[in-house]
Amino acid sequence: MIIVEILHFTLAVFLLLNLGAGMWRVLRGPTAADRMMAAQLFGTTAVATLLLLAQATGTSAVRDIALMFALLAAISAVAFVRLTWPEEENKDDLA
Amino acid sequence: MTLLDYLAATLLLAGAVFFLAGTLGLLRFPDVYTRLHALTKADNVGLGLTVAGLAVQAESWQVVGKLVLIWMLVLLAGASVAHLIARGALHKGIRPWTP
Amino acid sequence: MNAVFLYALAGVGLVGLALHALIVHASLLRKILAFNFMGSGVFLTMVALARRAGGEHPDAVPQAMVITGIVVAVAATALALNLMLELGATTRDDVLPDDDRA
Amino acid sequence: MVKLAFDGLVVLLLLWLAWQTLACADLFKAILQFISFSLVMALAWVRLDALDIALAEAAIGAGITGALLLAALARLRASLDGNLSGDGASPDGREVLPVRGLILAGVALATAGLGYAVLSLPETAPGLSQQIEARLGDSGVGSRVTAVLLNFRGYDTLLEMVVLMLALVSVKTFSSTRHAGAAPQDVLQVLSRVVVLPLILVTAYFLWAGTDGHGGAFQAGSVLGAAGVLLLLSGWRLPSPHTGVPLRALIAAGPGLFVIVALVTLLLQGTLLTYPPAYAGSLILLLEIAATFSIGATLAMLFLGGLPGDEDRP
Repeated sequence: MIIVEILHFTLAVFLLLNLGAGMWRVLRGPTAADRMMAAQLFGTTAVATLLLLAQATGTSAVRDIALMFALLAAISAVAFVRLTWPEEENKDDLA
Repeated sequence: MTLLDYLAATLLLAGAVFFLAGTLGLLRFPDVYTRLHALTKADNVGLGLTVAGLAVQAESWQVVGKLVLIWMLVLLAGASVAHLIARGALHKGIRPWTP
Repeated sequence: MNAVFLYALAGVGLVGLALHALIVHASLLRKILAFNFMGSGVFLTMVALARRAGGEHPDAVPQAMVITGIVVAVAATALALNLMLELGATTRDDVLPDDDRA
Repeated sequence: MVKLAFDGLVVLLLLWLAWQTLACADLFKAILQFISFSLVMALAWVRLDALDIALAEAAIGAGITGALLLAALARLRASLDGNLSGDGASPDGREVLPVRGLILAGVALATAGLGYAVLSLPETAPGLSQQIEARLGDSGVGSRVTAVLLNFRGYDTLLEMVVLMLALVSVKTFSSTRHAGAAPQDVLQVLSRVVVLPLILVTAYFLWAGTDGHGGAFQAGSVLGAAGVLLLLSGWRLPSPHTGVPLRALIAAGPGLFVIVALVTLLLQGTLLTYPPAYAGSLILLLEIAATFSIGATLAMLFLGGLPGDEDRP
């Protein structure tokens, strides 16, 4: 393995560890917004990881997957804000 | 390694540091709003530096264009989501942290 | 053991986890999640084993079947969620009426 | 070495996320972990050289399924009014310990058996890759996966389109809610306007890329469906003149064209979906375009079916 490839894979491992650590916020909350935010960060982390993999393995098509994630990054957060945000914070309605 | 490789490696490492900072902020900051602040740093700067580092090594301008497009889409999503969550949180009566 | 079998065994592990959850949980939404994990496990094992073809290109037949499977799984999930919601609107409960665990 | 560490970490994360999703008390938490699981799953597909699957997983697992589940949870909470058994309660009610132990032992035994079966397989197996390489030239496309999906095993895709349509018909039949637009929030409107155009462009890109590279009708259709989901979430609804026959025609276009092609090839060639090599390329492109629109419209409509309605019909 050439040195650039090792660097990219090491960084990808590091980002995955970051993602694992961020799971703590999803598990702990305390508010639903905190959990959603952490999940949003995972999306960005996955994009960065995919871009690193694409460069390390020389597979240009992997960037398309990162592009897909980037395009759809907002969907679950939007669904959360519009629909699922529970009344645990208070009883106000979303509409 | 050439000078460009060193530059790329530096940018990538700096990007990773911002991802770490984002995660640490997410874990350590006291309330929704400050955590949101930490999160957007990872989104904007962390991914930005990663993209910059990869763009230096990119084999063609098309690849650079795609990288920048991906970054800008993530920026757009991140900014909109941060806004929606912050406004929703205020609306729902989650009070900002005061030291 | 190489990465192919690592991923194939992970798929088996997912099927096991999901099977257990499918049996012990009464909540229908959780059963639907378990059903999705079981699908993912099967897909992962299939595609990992397809990688054994070696060379530049993995066996494309399992890959094509998994793509079909992912789309069918999302359609089945949508249908299952809808049935669960209609049941919930009728019985005011999110478990099956004959499930005495809830 | 680093690669193996990456693979190991991906596998650990997958199993841990699945475990947490199925075991944690809160359903919202479970859904978020399910979405995160899909993200990691896409990384696993990339490592297994299954880029077409990674694309589908990214669009469906991280996009549409997540939105579907979140919408369903919102409606479930509203209709049960705090009576959610999955929220908070641990799985067991009256079950006694021996029964749970028996279930655990049975599942562990079954899993161990499956693991043994997987490990007893030979290290290398060509599968059908040689047959694919031999006939790829006649298939009309350069992408192996597209060749299998639309040509060699076209009947799979035909039936899959029918399954999608049946799922939508069933959802429509059972659903008791009506849907009208909601007042969109301004940022959301900007977001959806800015993102939907690239989404549609990317749909076309994946449709085109599927011929020789990675992509195809399923991925393109999923992106189109995701665009529809985003528009529906931001309060947009299809104007009423288009919701009747035009929408139904769009949804039926994919399976319809497939059935027509199947019948014509059956009459002319004597076998189902065997294209003459000279026309294979253009036939596949035509089928893929129709399938993309059908899959996109069906997925968006499936999502609409699960959205909270404004009022319940009697």
